Amino acid sequence: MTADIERNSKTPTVTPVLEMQGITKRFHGVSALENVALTIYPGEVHALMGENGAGKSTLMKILAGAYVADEGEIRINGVPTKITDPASARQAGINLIYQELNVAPNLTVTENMFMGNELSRGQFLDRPAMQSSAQKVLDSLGATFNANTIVGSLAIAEQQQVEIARALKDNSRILVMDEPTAALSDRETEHLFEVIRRLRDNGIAIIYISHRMEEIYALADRISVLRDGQYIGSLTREEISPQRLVQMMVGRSMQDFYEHQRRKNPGEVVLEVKNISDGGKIRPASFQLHAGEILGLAGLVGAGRTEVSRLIFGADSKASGEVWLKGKKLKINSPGDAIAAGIGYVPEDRKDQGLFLEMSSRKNIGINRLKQDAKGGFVNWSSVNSIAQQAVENFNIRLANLEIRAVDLSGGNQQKLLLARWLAIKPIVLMLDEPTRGVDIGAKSEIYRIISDLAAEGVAILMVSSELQEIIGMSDRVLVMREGELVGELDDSVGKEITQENIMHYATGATEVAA
Amino acid sequence: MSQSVKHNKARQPKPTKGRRSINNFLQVAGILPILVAICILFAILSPNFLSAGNAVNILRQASINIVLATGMTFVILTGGIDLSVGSVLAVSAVVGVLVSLVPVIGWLAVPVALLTGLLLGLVNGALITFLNVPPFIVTLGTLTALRGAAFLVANGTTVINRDLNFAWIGNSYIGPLPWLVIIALLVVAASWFVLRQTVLGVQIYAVGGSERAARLTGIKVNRVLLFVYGVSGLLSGLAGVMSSSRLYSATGMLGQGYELDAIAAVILGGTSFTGGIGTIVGTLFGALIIAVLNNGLTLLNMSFFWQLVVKGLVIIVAVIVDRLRRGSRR
Amino acid sequence: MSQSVKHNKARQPKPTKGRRSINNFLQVAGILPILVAICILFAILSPNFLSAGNAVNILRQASINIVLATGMTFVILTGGIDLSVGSVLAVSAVVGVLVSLVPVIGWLAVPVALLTGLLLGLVNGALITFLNVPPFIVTLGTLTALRGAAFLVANGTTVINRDLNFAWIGNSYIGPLPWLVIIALLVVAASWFVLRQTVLGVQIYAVGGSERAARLTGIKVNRVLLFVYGVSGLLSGLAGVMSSSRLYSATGMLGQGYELDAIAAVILGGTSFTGGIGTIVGTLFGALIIAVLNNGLTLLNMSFFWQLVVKGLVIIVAVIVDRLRRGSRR
Amino acid sequence: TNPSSNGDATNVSMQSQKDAKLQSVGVTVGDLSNPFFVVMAEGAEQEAKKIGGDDVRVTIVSSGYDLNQQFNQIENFIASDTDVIVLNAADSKAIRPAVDNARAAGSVVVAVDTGVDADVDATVTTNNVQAGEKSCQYIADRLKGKGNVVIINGPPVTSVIERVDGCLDVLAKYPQIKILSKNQNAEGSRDGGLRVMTDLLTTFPNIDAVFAINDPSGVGADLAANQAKRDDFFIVGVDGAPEAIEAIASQDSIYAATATQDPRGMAQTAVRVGNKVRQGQKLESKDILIPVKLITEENVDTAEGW
Ligand SMILES: Nc1ncnc2c1ncn2[C@@H]1O[C@H](COP(=O)(O)OP(=O)(O)OP(=O)(O)O)[C@@H](O)[C@H]1O
Ligand SMILES: Nc1ncnc2c1ncn2[C@@H]1O[C@H](COP(=O)(O)OP(=O)(O)OP(=O)(O)O)[C@@H](O)[C@H]1O
Ligand SMILES: [Mg+2]
Ligand SMILES: [Mg+2]
Repeated sequence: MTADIERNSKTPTVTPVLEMQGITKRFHGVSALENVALTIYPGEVHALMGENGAGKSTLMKILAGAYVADEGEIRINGVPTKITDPASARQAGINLIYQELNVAPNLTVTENMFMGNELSRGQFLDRPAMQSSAQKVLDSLGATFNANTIVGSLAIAEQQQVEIARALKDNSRILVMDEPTAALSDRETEHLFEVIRRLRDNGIAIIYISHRMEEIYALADRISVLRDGQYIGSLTREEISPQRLVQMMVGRSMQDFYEHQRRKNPGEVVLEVKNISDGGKIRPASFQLHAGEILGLAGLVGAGRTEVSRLIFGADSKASGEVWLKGKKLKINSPGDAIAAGIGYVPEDRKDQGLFLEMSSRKNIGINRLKQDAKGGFVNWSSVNSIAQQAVENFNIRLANLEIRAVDLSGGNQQKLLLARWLAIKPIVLMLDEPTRGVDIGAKSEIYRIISDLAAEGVAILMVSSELQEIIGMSDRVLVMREGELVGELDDSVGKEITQENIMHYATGATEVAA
Repeated sequence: MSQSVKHNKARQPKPTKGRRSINNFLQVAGILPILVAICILFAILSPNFLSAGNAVNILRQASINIVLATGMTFVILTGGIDLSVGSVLAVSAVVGVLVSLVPVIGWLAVPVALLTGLLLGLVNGALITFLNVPPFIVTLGTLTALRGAAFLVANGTTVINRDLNFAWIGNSYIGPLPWLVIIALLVVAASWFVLRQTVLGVQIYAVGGSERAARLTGIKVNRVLLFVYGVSGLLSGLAGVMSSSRLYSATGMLGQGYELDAIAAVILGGTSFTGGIGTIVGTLFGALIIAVLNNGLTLLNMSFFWQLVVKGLVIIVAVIVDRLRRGSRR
Repeated sequence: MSQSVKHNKARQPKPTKGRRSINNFLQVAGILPILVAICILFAILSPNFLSAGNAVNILRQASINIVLATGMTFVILTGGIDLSVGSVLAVSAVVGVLVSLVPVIGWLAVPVALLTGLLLGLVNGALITFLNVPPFIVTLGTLTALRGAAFLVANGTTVINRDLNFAWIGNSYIGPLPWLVIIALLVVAASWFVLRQTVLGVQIYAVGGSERAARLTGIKVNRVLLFVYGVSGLLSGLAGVMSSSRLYSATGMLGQGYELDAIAAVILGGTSFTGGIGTIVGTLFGALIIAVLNNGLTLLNMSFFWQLVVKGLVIIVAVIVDRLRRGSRR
Repeated sequence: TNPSSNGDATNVSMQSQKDAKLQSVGVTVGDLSNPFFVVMAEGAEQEAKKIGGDDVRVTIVSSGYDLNQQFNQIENFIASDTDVIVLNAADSKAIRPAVDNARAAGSVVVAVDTGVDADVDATVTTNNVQAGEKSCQYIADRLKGKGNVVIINGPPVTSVIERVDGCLDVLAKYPQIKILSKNQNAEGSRDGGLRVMTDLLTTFPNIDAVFAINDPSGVGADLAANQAKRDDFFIVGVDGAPEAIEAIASQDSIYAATATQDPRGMAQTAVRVGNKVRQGQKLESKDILIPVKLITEENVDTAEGW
């Protein structure tokens, strides 16, 4: 394997800040990690790569004290260190930004950021000090919300920023980021990268997990790859090439990634949204969606894309506006009505709004089909089984069996579970909110193929995404939102072209500033 | 490399499958081993415990709590709670006996009592779903208010009917089994079926698992909640019928404190307060543990005060043992 | 671009801040308007209601529930529950009076009673944290077991001390205010301080807000839980002292059913069962609403049965009104 | 208010008004969900209206055997200047401080049903000890001093404890009477009696007599015997509740006797006596004992229920 730790850019005599050796972790007898090693030097950004379910998060949770390894040793600055709980990890200067959000929604941003680490004079809280230092960190991340806000009222991406800010405010020696940008759009990502680079230059070791290749190329000094719970090898920046990386991650060279072919002539109008608004932030929005079309909805975090989709779906109540499907006006008062009419919606927050974490994977996949397949109110378990089985194969979902609870799956596999659920009901219109969040490249390609196939079958698709590559690569047409308002439309065949610059122009309001 | 992958794949499913069936068994069996252990202990300590007659006794004494706890299971599975079951039982029982005393329509007693329970349950459900009041507060309120209502309807005394037309429910047998027991087991079976085999059943678990996610998959959460509180009310009404049929009478004080026994049975049975996790069979075992304790400790002729101490401790210990056995996770 | 960012910044904080401060006020004021409304109603309906004497009466009658509900607030803020407060009260009261009867160490009565409460609370907490048993089950178990223990310690009768050395607690005044009221208000003030101004306080909210997040950020969740159950036990012990000092005696029956009033006060006061949301001041108002209802309905000479009905309904209506006023969010 | 004065010529009009008119009566009983106390409350109300006219204020509350609650209620009575307090104590000894307060504040306190260990203005009781004695004497006589007896106990409150004490005192005189069980709490209710008796029937194949601390639990025990098809013993209760009298009268019941109390009469007497004290009249005796009468199969035809 190409695993020789030969550091060319930095002095080879530097002691690693972190060495993990022989790490093994089993869940109920099934091993998630088998004899894994990892070496990290101070002042490097070290990318940890691998497919969904490879064991990245598990390894990092062991490092952060959330799990305790069954076997193996952790050395910090060459000193063997026992990490038994999150507090002791913190003591050792390790901070982890978890893949899943870990915020208390009832508390303020400041309270969340200083949770477990409150500033105090004696036993008494020093609220002002916490407040100002929280605000400082938030500003450095380019966050647009106040440190006093209740976290539950923030958008997912903003909550992610809170999570990041929490880890940043500590002076960590090792900072682990488990897919920190999964919920962020490009602008927030850029802010984050600035911060990461600054930290790195200050000698802090950063372990970075992401499925977005361009981020890896932009940031990583070194890369380690896991596959099926085993350590495969490491590459230096110079050795990184897409082919090699994929080969290491997947265990075989992957054929070309799937590329969506933009459709030239759209079908008939399927969905027509007229002046929809929530009476507050969302200004009346109107647009049309054609059969077989993939309509991208772009914008910065908090632009209101999620809200618009939720309004259409009946998840929030509209103040005004109409939704027409195939020329008929719909009465949508609840998601149930929308589903009955043939509209599907994959929410952005799979953990809180999508999955039933304690339920079996089988039921999670089949739940939308229950009614449809039921015989006189009775569940048709055999149909649920076959749907679930089918989905596992189609989406290449990694699970030991269908009875496993959703909460025990890796993040990417959870996302696939959610997609599979919605595709099982064959909707006329499908709205996808961040459909590939946390999904590995292989699976992403798979999901793109599935989305394209759906469109080819005539399903009209509305895709909200913060990943510009995804919007640009997949959309036949793009709508851009800014501050609750639809501000622009991009279409290659008519009007403006779908390019990064054009999208950002609308999204940031630069056009207005210019005009 | 591809070898190691294969190896992995071949290796993984097996232990999991074994574990799965054990897991499954434990989830269903749950507290059963503890129930058995308690029974064995009593059988050793008291010669009278292990007789067919006493077994029937225990079942009969458990029957009302089984019915209440079954309704409670529905509610707790959605993450709610119903504190009002005892009061609904009292109102239904009083109404039932009163109706049975009216000459012409006396035969309507049972349907009217059941309907009373159902309606009161739906009132709970409506307050919870449409006015968004937490279940604990709503049912604490109806616990109090309906207790008063039961007294008022009974006019503060005991309503008696010596020729109760539905007395057979509380006093007749089918073979060796009292009707009360048959009814309780039928309720359990029907509920098991609803929860396991119907769409509504899965939706109940879904609502308990995540109300937001349930809403977004198009489940009419309000209807599901109305349903579970309706079921709890209906079964409380049934318990009222069972209770009064045994006593040939009803008073406003019937069923006081029954909610705690019902909740204890549900939680002993492994259903989680947060909703989404639990089984009816577990509840059945939970209710039996409580009944066996009450019966066995009385057979041992233990003083009332000591009975309280032992009962309290056994409840805690049972859950501890259950947790340790399953590997702890809250 | 930087301009638009600035624009954003200028825009956002304002509404958020405004929203928060209104929110804050409502959260603190909470149920107060409803309390005031009920008082006005009673003042109109009953001439005796609005006298200084009666006000002191209400406060005194509320004092024990205020103390219990304050402890309960700590527990519910972490997402737990303590059903055993009434039984802990009984045990502590009995122990206190018994100690006061012993010649030489009689002066130790109050400390011993408080210590008893604290210890029993810590036992609850230990079972919940270290053995991972759900709070409802643990405290349901201790509710039952400690009730038996209280009877046993009291030997089944009433323990009386006519020269109770701490009788001043229940019977003396500072100016116009009884000591009972002073103590209750001191407990509220101290608890407010702990929850608002100390590290432990925020950690309690954090544990209730998300136990997982709290654990992962390194909060010693176990210690926090031990603390809240300890506080609840200690305050139950204090309530036992208050109770027995008033009565010059104690029995095993003391405090039966008090847990429901305490929980009702906490929930009326706006504390959420899911944890992480709530205030002590809200609890104070909640306890006062209950006390005012008990007092006012009796002054109105309403029959016991109707009192139950009205009390139950007012509890529900109060919460409904509160929700509607705040804009509903569960 | 100054309740102790007899009135003199100068303020005779005002005083006589007060004397003539009983204005308020407060009644606190153990458990208003028990018909026994409901009847008692009715009796107090009837008598108060009879004495003071229709606008007399009668406040009836239930302590639920909670001492704190009863203290609260008495405080409330004091706060609203109640003339006569009819007190059915939750605890005969521990109630004393509350009684002292009430009297100091000028109310007249009359204890009913349960005697209290305090300086009340008057006490109207059926002797609970005597009720236990009479019932169990009947048992001993009918068993001819030999046999197995079960006592169905109730909540640990004074009146119940006294009944059991009275019973045990009598039975102790008969060495050949064996008490199989005496400390099972049937909560004084029908379903409690049914539950406890069902278990006791399983435990003890040979029972000759049952003493139930009140009629509801006795009737419950009767039902249990019925369901277990056991008729080898008889049941004696306390209260004289209509349901018990009916059961005694019926042929196929094993309910044999009940020691009557007269809740209505007691309460009426209490109010009447209380009013007298208020008016400053002298009582012949502060302790008024309403005798216990045993209703058996022999005299049941002439017995009146309450
Ligand atoms: N608590 C758990 N119980 C059982 N299995 C678990 C648990 N946590 C993780 N696993 C399993 O361990 C394996 C590794 O999961 P992990 O979350 O580390 O993957 P990952 O590399 O982070 O994937 P992703 O990129 O999708 O986040 C998966 O097969 C997962 O199902
Ligand atoms: N429940 C709520 N109460 C108050 N404000 C909210 C609430 N939910 C969201 N917001 C605010 O609405 C804004 C937009 O949120 P939304 O989720 O629609 O963004 P988005 O455009 O979908 O971005 P993304 O999908 O990247 O999260 C955020 O600034 C957030 O603070
Ligand atoms: Mg992961
Ligand atoms: Mg969004």
